[in-house]
Amino acid sequence: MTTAPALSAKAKPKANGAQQKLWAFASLIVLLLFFSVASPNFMQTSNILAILQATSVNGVLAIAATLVIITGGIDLSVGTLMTFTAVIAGVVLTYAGLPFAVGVVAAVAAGAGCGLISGTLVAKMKVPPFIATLGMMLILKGLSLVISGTKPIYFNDTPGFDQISTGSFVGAIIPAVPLPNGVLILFLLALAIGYVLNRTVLGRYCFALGSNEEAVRLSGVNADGWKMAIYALAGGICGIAGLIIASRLNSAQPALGLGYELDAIAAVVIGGTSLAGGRGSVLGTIIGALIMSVLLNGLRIMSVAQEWQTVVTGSIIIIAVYADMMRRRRLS
Amino acid sequence: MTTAPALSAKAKPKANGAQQKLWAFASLIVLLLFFSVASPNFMQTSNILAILQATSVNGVLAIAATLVIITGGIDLSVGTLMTFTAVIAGVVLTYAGLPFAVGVVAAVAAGAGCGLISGTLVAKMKVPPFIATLGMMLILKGLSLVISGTKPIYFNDTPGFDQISTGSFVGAIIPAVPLPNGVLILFLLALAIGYVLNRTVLGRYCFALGSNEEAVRLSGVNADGWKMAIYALAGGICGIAGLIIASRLNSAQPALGLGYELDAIAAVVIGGTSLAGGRGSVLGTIIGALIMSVLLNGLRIMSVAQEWQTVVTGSIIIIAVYADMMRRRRLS
Amino acid sequence: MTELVRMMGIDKHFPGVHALKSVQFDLVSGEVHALMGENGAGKSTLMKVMSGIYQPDGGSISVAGKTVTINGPRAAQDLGIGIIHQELALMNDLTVAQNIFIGREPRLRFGRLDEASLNAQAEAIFAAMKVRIDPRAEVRSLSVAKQQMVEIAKALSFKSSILIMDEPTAALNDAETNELFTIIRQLKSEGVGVVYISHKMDEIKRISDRVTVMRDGAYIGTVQAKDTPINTIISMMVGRELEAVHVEIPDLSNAPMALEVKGLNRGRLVRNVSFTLKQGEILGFAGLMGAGRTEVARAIFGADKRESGEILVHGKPTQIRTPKDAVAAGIGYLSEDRKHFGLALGLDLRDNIAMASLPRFGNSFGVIDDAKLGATADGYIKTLSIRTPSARQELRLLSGGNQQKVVIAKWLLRDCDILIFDEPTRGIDVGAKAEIYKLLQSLAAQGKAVIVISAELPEVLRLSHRIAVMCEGRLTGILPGGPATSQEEIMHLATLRTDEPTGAIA
Amino acid sequence: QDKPYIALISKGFQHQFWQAVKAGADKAAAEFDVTVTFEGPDTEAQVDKQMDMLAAALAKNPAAIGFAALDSQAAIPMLRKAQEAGIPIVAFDSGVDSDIPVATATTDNAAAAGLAADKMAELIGDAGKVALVVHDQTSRTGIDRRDGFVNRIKESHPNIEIVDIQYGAGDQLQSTEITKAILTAHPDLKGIFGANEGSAIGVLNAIKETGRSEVIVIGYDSGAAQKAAIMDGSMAGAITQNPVGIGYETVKAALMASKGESVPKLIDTGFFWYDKTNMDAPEIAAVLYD
Ligand SMILES: Nc1ncnc2c1ncn2[C@@H]1O[C@H](COP(=O)(O)OP(=O)(O)OP(=O)(O)O)[C@@H](O)[C@H]1O
Ligand SMILES: Nc1ncnc2c1ncn2[C@@H]1O[C@H](COP(=O)(O)OP(=O)(O)OP(=O)(O)O)[C@@H](O)[C@H]1O
Ligand SMILES: [Mg+2]
Ligand SMILES: [Mg+2]
Repeated sequence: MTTAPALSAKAKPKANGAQQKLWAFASLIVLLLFFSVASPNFMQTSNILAILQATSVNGVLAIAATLVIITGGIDLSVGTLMTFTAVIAGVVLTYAGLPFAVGVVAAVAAGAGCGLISGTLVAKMKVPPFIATLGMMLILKGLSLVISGTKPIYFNDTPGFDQISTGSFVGAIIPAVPLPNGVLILFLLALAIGYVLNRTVLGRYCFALGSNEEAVRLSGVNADGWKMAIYALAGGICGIAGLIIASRLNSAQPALGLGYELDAIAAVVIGGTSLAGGRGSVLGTIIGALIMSVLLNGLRIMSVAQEWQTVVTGSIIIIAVYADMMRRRRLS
Repeated sequence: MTTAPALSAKAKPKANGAQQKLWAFASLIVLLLFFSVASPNFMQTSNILAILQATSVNGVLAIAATLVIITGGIDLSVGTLMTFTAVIAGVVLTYAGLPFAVGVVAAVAAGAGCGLISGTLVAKMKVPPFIATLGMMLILKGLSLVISGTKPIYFNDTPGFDQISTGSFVGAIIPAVPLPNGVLILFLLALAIGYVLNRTVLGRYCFALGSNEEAVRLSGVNADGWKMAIYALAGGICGIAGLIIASRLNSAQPALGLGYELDAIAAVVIGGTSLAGGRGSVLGTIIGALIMSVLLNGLRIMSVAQEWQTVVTGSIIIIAVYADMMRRRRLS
Repeated sequence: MTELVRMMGIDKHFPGVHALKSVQFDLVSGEVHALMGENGAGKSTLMKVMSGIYQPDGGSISVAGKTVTINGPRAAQDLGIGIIHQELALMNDLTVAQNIFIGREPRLRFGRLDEASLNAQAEAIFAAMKVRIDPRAEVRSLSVAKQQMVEIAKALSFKSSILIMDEPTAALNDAETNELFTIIRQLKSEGVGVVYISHKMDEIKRISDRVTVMRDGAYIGTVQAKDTPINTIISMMVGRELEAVHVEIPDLSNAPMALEVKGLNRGRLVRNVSFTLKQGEILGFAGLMGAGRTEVARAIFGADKRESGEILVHGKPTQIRTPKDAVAAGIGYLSEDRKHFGLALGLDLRDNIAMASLPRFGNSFGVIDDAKLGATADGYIKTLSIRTPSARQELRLLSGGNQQKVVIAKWLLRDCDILIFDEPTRGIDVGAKAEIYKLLQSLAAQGKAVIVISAELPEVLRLSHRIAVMCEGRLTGILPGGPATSQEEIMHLATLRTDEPTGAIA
Repeated sequence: QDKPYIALISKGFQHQFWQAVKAGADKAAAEFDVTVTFEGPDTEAQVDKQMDMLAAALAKNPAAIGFAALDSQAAIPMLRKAQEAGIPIVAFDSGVDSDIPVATATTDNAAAAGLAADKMAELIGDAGKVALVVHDQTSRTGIDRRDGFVNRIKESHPNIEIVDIQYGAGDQLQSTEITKAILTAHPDLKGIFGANEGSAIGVLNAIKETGRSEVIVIGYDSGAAQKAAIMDGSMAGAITQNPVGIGYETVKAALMASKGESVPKLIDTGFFWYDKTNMDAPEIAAVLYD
């Protein structure tokens, strides 16, 4: 309780977070530069748009996974939940012939509902997140097949449905930038969830739960309720991913989705979010998802043999995260 | 240092662990009883042997995953590492025509080597286990294809190779119990690793690392070295799984293995091992793996439609773990 | 009296913090050398340098006259340096004996563990310490005090010639502290040099030979404990004189009732506990380790499920099933284990202070007013003198005492009518302690009802208007506060192992 | 990059069938001096991943694209883009429901599976229980082969009962376990049809492990294991397509189209029944692969 200032320099903790993202960003830039030099076909507008388009689904799923991972959980069901919501949209729009808006709402609501179930299992029934969402992953995979009758549901009777993902709202205003709507949705969602995480009570509890759930509970906070809300939000986001992929394929493909959870989680972790919970950012996740898409696209453009693509992707993922670790260790 | 005797009851931490396994065991018994009643074909010796045989690969992989998970890590590479070691065995035995024993040693050594690489990434280079093993999973998947020339390698020139898994050493002695060697290997391995975990220094550090790695480090233990040893051991075990599957299919199938990691991890968690590290048992893992095999076999025998099989499996996994949680909460 | 260690000009920087500024320290055999200083003065950091956990940015260390580089805990152990860390560093999933001998397990051939000998050796250490802990018990199941005992046992098992004790008594009560001092004297006579860190001033006089004082990362001076008055040491530490705090017992006969607890039961450790608490009152809870005070507090707060019992808040029966209900009813609980139950160490100061009151800083859409939150946090940093570079510093980077202040700030901000403080001054320096006493008193003066659970009897006596004493889960009596009650009376009730509650009900 | 470049986007990559297609494509590439790349997603469910591969291929400005659609409708917007860029598309393996592809090199999977059904009926005496182990529940090839088999049984062989259809993802081990469960559940089973190479090997493996050699096994595609099984009698026979031919014809047609030459709209590469008796016949041996 004395006066002497032990603080020789003013710490800038914000800078730390920003810097972290900057570094993941640096990996991304390095990749972009490398591929630009390696292949003249890489840096074309159409290819950049293709990369962004390829990021949209994984990016949205990764945002959902980010929320859950920050609370210290994990969500293995994002992929099949996406498929399930796409099938729900198909049932509502194509089988029941209801209006467009109903389908969109149904998909997102179905996602949020399933997320709420996972959240209840985790928060109230204390099933470990890995198991709760593994179970949900299987259940939703099965239900998607059951509901759809094990065949794709096409959206041919819903004019404009394919515009959700492939149309270009931006392109209609600025013809030079025909950004697909799917990518626009990804960016807007990232902004929104970034805002929620950093500026709202829900976001703050997200970090707090991941950091020390018991302390949150003993602070008189309805920890279970918030956790369920977060899982439900993540589920709703998977619903958006379901709409994007259904629109892109103009169909709900009931068998799709398995394996997508690993891609999403990988994007989250490459983006600097810790699987232990308590720290992470949406911006990092988006950069992580972009790193993965750029890598795959670049290797394809360079006509690297497919088996080697896998080897290189695996190596780069490790190297990118290792570089990030190194930098952080040097800082502290 | 005080007088008040807070120890009115003698703590029995061992009993707790045993009870836990007992409960997972109860789930298994319930399943067995249910299927016995549901289908007359279920409770036949041949079908029980088939279930055991179906457990052998996943069981061995789950034992490997158990080790890593107890240290607080995770191993996503078990499936493709298994494939990689099978391919190595194929190269050594079929392509190079070397003697049987060399192939066996090569597969296990390749597994241990890859495990050591993962371990080094995790322990020395501080890459999070999820990323390190995700990277290895992709790298090994690619390398398996590269090395094998994207085609299966058959073991037709190695007489007796298929006996590793399908022959019956026990049956040769007691004809009434034609236990396949693959299952025998699983049981022996479970005994051995159970012993290592509970009775040796390596096992002790395994639990200690998962419990509080920093404390282990502060105690002057070479935490990194032990961690690497544990990952290498896990890798070696994957090599055994590689031999079992290669022997069973009489070939190294380079495209196989992806997705096997989730089954293995699920078995571990159903068996009561905590993904947070620090607690777990091989016996639990074996029971977890058996629960999964029994479930799938039973549903198939009942000719449940495949999409519903998935739904039921997902639900049972959640219910089994939930029942376990309930009991533990009631105990404490 | 040979020199064991000499540290010269030790410098250590952390991002944003110059933690050690050319500090010197030395230790000779057979002495207890107390290291004193306020929270965040750099005591723990200096000791972590000595035990190889941190590498100094500058300076030299010599052990037994030879200059050494201590590049890790193993190297320190090899040099005969053992340390009891301030923050418990135990493996919760392992048993007591397994924790003590981690890294030095007795082995049979082929790396097999000799579990029997492991447990026997641990048992022997506890016997020597005169403490009853089952070597086979899982550490997770022990109270903080017992875990501290395990840490001490572990350090003793090394048979080090240099033993560093960083606040070993923070979680111990008087009786346990006495036993520890007996052990320390024994070690002293064997020629071991002990570095002793504590915020309990009376212990310094009792146990130490020399005292080194640090302030703000700098070396202030070394004095002989015998010839130096406590006040001199305190003023060296804080750079000014402290005023004494006296308990003034207000007349509360007309004060409205704040909390009534009737027939509270939970397991073996809360047995038929009933008491009342008025607005403006400070009720102290005394008792030995494991008396069940924490359990009573947790049961009232809804953190543990109670078996029976009624709780009335402001005269109204209140259903409290979860901490949320308790906080909604205006009850706040400051846990004794801040690391596990009080703080989110990965978050910054600001968010920890706001944890219980976040919605208050949000608008109707749940958007947080960060400017307001920041200003509030800065306010508490100032009033509680929390030493931190900023309100955005991650909590795990704060010294232990400063972390404790953040927990207090959290509950002050929540503004509850009834506050339960479980060991509020654990690990807090003298200066800050005085501030916290004043704070508790001013809270009571404002009409808040306060419960203080403390293992330090002087603290209970100094603060409480009434003192409740517990033994083995029962409330054995309630004594008046102030000079009217002696420590002996409290100890009598604390060891009263009959079923009849006795003692004057104040 | 003077050589014309042709990108082949297939339905898969790792399986022997696709490797054989790739081999045919590579053969054509060498013969006609063009550069060929060959890619396909990990599973036949990953429709969107195939779109990303197609997008990357388009960015490389190929002279032509060969495309085996996982979902022909879903791919149409992407194919339209290629058409607008003046890149001719040749469909292979299964068709695309659209007039965009200038040619289609394909096998009629449903008819091929129908032939397998007829052979099965013949081998088990036109009565009894049979089961199917199929690789995929939702992919085109999975559905066509399953339905082709089932429908033919229903139409022409009323005394045959299909007791179970299970799906093993083409994974040999999983297909083995599935088959063992089917064999246990139906002790009087007469025959099993394995609808792709992985499934067929799984079935064979299960028969070997259970010793139920009385069960008639019919496979699909070739590969060393199936060929060996047919030789030693554990498999009665199998349907083979002509994957090498598919790959070869696709590249050839793509090259011709890129030069503006006319190509036949449909190139039927055909399918064949092979068993012990005709395996060594030159026209059969030519379409088998290891
Ligand atoms: N790893 C670290 N990173 C950044 N700052 C640190 C770190 N460790 C300690 N500090 C800072 O260094 C200073 C000295 O801390 P130290 O733990 O040595 O204090 P202390 O004297 O032991 O205090 P207390 O009595 O509260 O335990 C404090 O300002 C603390 O915040
Ligand atoms: N989570 C737990 N699991 C098992 N036993 C526990 C747990 N927490 C506390 N105990 C036991 O309960 C007893 C009482 O602890 P409690 O903290 O309630 O006592 P206290 O009077 O507050 O004493 P202290 O001075 O140690 O805080 C201790 O002996 C401890 O071992
Ligand atoms: Mg300290
Ligand atoms: Mg207590």
